[in-house]
Amino acid sequence: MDLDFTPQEQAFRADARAWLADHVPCRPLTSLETRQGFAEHRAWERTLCDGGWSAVSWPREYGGRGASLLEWLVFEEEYYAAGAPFRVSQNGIHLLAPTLLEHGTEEQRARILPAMASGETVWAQAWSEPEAGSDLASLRSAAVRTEGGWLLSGVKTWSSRAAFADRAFGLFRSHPGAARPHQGLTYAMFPLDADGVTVRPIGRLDGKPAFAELFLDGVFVPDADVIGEPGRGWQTAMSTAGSERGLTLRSPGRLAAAAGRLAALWRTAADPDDTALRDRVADAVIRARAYRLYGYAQACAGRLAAGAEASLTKVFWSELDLAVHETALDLLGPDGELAEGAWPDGYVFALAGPIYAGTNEIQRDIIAERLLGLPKGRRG
Amino acid sequence: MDLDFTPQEQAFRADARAWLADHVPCRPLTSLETRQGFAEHRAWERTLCDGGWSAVSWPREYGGRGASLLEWLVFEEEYYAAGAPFRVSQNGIHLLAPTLLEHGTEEQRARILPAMASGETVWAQAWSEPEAGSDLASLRSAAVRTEGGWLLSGVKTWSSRAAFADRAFGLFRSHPGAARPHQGLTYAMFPLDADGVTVRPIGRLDGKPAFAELFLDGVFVPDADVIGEPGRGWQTAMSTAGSERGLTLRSPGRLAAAAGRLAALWRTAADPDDTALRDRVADAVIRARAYRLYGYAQACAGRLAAGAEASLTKVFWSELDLAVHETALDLLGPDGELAEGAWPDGYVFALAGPIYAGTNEIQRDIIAERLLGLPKGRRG
Amino acid sequence: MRFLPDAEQTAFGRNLDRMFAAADTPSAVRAWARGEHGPGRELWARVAGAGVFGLAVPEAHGGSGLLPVELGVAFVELGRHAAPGPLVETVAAAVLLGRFAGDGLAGAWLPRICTGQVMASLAMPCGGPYALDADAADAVLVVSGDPADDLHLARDCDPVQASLDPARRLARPRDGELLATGPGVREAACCAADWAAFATAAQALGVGLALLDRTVGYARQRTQFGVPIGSFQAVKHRLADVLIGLEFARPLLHGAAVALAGRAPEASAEVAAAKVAACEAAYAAARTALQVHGAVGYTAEYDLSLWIGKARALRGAWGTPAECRAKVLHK
Amino acid sequence: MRFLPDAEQTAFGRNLDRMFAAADTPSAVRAWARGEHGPGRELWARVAGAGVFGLAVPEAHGGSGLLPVELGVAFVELGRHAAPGPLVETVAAAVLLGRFAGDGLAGAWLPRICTGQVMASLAMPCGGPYALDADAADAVLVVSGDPADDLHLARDCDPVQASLDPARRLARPRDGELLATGPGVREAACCAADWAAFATAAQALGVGLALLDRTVGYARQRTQFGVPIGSFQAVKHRLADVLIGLEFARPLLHGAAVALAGRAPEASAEVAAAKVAACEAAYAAARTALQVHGAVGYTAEYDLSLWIGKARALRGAWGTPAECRAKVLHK
Repeated sequence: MDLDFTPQEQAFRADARAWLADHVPCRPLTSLETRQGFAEHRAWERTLCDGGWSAVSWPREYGGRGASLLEWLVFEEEYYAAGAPFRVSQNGIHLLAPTLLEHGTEEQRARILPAMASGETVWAQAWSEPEAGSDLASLRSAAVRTEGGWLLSGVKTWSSRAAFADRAFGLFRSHPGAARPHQGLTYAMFPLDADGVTVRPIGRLDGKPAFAELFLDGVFVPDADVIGEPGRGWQTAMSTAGSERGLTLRSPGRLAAAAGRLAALWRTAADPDDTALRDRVADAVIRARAYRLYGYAQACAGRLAAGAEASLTKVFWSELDLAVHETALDLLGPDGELAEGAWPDGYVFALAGPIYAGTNEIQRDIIAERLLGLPKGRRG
Repeated sequence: MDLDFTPQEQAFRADARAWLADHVPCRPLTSLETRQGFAEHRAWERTLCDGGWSAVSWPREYGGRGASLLEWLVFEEEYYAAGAPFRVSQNGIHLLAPTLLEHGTEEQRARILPAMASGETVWAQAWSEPEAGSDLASLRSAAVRTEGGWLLSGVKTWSSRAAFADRAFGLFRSHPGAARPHQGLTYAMFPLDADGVTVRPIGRLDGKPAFAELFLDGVFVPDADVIGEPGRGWQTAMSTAGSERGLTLRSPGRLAAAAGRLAALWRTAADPDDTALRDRVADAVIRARAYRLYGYAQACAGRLAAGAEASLTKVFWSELDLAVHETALDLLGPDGELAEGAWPDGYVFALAGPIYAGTNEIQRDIIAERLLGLPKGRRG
Repeated sequence: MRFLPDAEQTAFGRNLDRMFAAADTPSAVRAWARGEHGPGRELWARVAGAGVFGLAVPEAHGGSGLLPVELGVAFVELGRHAAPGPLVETVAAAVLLGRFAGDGLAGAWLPRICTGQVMASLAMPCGGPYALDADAADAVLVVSGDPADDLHLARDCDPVQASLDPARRLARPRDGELLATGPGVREAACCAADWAAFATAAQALGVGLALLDRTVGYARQRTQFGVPIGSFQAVKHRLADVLIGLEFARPLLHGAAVALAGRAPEASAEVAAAKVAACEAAYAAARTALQVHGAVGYTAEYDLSLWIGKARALRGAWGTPAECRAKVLHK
Repeated sequence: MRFLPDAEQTAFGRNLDRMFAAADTPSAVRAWARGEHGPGRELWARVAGAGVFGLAVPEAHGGSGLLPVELGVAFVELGRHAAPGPLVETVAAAVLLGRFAGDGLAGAWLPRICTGQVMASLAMPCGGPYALDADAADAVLVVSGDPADDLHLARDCDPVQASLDPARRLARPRDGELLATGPGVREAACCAADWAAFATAAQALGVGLALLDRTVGYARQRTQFGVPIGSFQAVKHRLADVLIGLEFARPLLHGAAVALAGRAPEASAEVAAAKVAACEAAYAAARTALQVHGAVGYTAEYDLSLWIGKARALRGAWGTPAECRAKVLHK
């Protein structure tokens, strides 16, 4: 057993570090949940893409650099350690792209992925509906067959990034007579400025429009913008869901950087004899280290925790992220109440972690039923 | 609003304190979960009774001193602050006696209560069965009608104190055709040395026989030893259950004394700058204080948390008791691993708190459904 | 012993509850968060009219004498309705100034605090460097120096900064006119700090109760997987724990009120115990409320957000949990 | 990078697992707890025969060289089966003595540790004043002095005392023959302490895994209210949390093994991180196991108790959680 990187991996790390040192903006960008910040982050995606670092794990033909899982983990470590901006293209790169790579057509991949990598097209997810949150399979938005495509109608909500994004992807009920709620759904992509789309931005706790409600009224989607087989959208989407919850959405590198910043803050701002704070900081460092090593083990096993195992990861990183930020606010004392700054911004962001991508309650049900083999309860 | 005691209450406290100062054994008794310790504790009950302090809240005619709820709280404070022994008669005094006082006949009260107060008769509870723990209503032990009484058969288990006690009380299925599992039960009392009773002591985690399994084979119980109406034992028992969970089983005074000893241990044995330990000790002190004041409020309202409110109390004291003892073991360092002594003994005892008298999971269901009005789940 | 609110105290709380419910308080809070103080100021006048500020002012200066029990009852309701403004700070300022009764200061300010004409903010070393809602306040008092012996009327303040509770805006005051100095200031400031912590604890309890109420209501009606989410055991148990936390914070609050009323030497410790218990219970209520509501609870437009941010802010205001725990043991 | 046990390591663990399963380990544990060491000693010989102790002994002295990865694999199984005896202490003693290779001590003891002839216990200042199972051990080593420069062979010990894990009996050793002295002892003791903490962490992980396995099995078959209790969400979520804790402790354990193998300067901190994570996860597993089993889990006669007490004891052994956390940050 070892933790050694190959010369190639070391070179990859050195390249990433050098490029980031040259290109990461010295001042933090404006919050990406604002119009101006969104534009700044989009421009940063362009810069990343020009350097070839926007989607390192994709094949080169789509704008990636064919990095291995381990290299991707290394990149994420370097990226967040360098204090680089959060990724406005995250939803596309980590949720939509894996689905396209697995289920999309060659035409779709060639058309969609390079524009996603460059930030030219920023994607929003459109899963939830007012009556379908945790119980996603109960969604009602409809896709009605029309010539050469589908007409989408209904309401989607909690659509992250949709206030300023270009396009969205989601599931729609196309075959309403299906025997089970998970059947008869179609996975479709659509522009947010299309005819029939109304975008109502929604402010998160601090008022920043981090998501939006989407009203769809006969929005035309050509067949070319359906992923996988119509009516089998749930199966198509599940690979995306596993990817969302697993390591990719919040990488070990991202959490390690957060815990590292916390430890640095503790060293400079805290009373070193305050063991209560010390214990919380140490736990954050330990858990971030655990997550990093867990990622290596997954990469060595040739898989990034998918399926039910992704649920373990989701609960772990979302609780760790919140603990890191709660500890930081406590460390900051009276300044911890102020709204502006990376820590409070990250705190508000982290508060949503146990909710999105499937609530942690749902994840624990999945862990208990699928990994531990406990009998299914009433859910579902 | 005030926290003032009347001159009468102050005199009551002074009397109790003076008597305890004169009588509490200077060396701790042997653990009551051993044969020798049981005998020592029984003798202590006799001493308590002779002083008139065994069951202060009972009417004088049965060996009590007609104390008010508030006086009872005061007595418990003084009792545990004086370091007096745990009460081997607890099951009888706090579980059976309230039921007898509410549902028993005058003959039963006169016959049973004074002997209970003096420790002449020590009572064990016999609720649970191998297949009926949390789901108590599913119990199967039978009471079959015979001339002048009932014949009990079946298995009871987790019967606290039964390894060394004299008599037991419990519920038996007397009318097997009842429409619902809570119906058709009879509340009966029986001697543990009766024909047909086999007592198998069971060791708790540290091996001490804190409870027993009771095998009953046609044990005769005369009608005089049935409490309330045959077939309505569940209703009769429920007053006991509320009393068990509420303030009476683990009084505020008892928890206050434990938290006080923890604070004293902390002052003498801990690094005062270790804020992590300090916070845990402070929380124990705060929670014990909250429980004490909560008890005063209940007494002022003229009731000791009964019914669903007792569930709040049960969860609170059981978690507090465990936190106090876990903190103490951590404070003791390497000595915290040793099995002998008041702290480890109390720790093993506290571990059972979230389980007995209805698991804390059941209590939280009750709180959610009856106090918060959330819809009933699948339980029951 | 009568360790329960009496009928009059209960009625006082109920009337405040009704007053806020009728006043469209959430709109006033949202306006306040935008820096529009008109509706909040109207609410303030009604709070004053109900006699709330007078509960921290001696009778000689137009108040009802210091009545912490009633003040606690009032602040639970202020928290329950997420009322905006430097309510705690005005009370603490009143207590501080009341300690100078006899000299001109108290006479100049206290009657106008009682009537609601003067909304005061206050910064003291034990509360951190910021004054709450300094832009809205008519007077910002500052206790400073080392030892903290000087009482200033702030000349002006740095620009207000947004906080995690949008209705709380913080500004660093600059010293201005010296109103008083000496150990008497320090002693009065300590007393005022206890009252500030006490009022904050009461407010937090109210915040927690409101969060629990709303979340229970939501869990009863919100359906997923074909059943109300309140029938899921995970939801039930979290809400049960919230109730336990709040129910056992309440007697500590009452105990602190009794100690303050009796000027008991252990009042500081009793207040600290109530503060940490009420604030931790309210923060747990906020985290649970957010989790049970899911995304809708995370939105600014849904009223729940008015309480969620406040629970976090009150936890640190006028004594962090760590400071309170230290006080409990070192009394 | 190959950050996973290889096939051989996995097979080694599986074989140990089978060996313990076939050996009626619970009976040996219960006998051990009564002070009857025969069956435990037989088990010890088989552990030695499988080469476990040799994993902490240089080849020159009959071992396989220091192989922490394999040692970790073995100790997970030792924990999974609640194997009795001073396993950790014997490994630590071997590491300590191995550092004196060349002088006679290592040659005298290490070969016999490898073969299982010598069961060693060990007390060092960093591990507290007690030697585990001193009554069963063939040799009790003591590091003492200030600074801790002296290595003694204990002359005898105070009577053994029962601990919260009935299979762990503690005694305070008395200094005897001085075997070695000087800074070399201190340095070797530090190294041995890391290995002790590492082996304890691995053992704790195994304890936690066994507790989870048994509790999941129980929750599947135990019926209350007409359904398996494992279908209750409260039970599910607690068990899910236990799995999360154990699954994320495992990579820390592997990371610590790699650091020890490479004699990395940060090995102490890596071991400390693994220790606190594995021990806290195991203790949480024990609390959950007890709660889910209810009364039956609280009885000594039910085998679950063999692991419940051990989880508590290992948490404090060879580095408390607080000490480990301090080490993680001050590395």
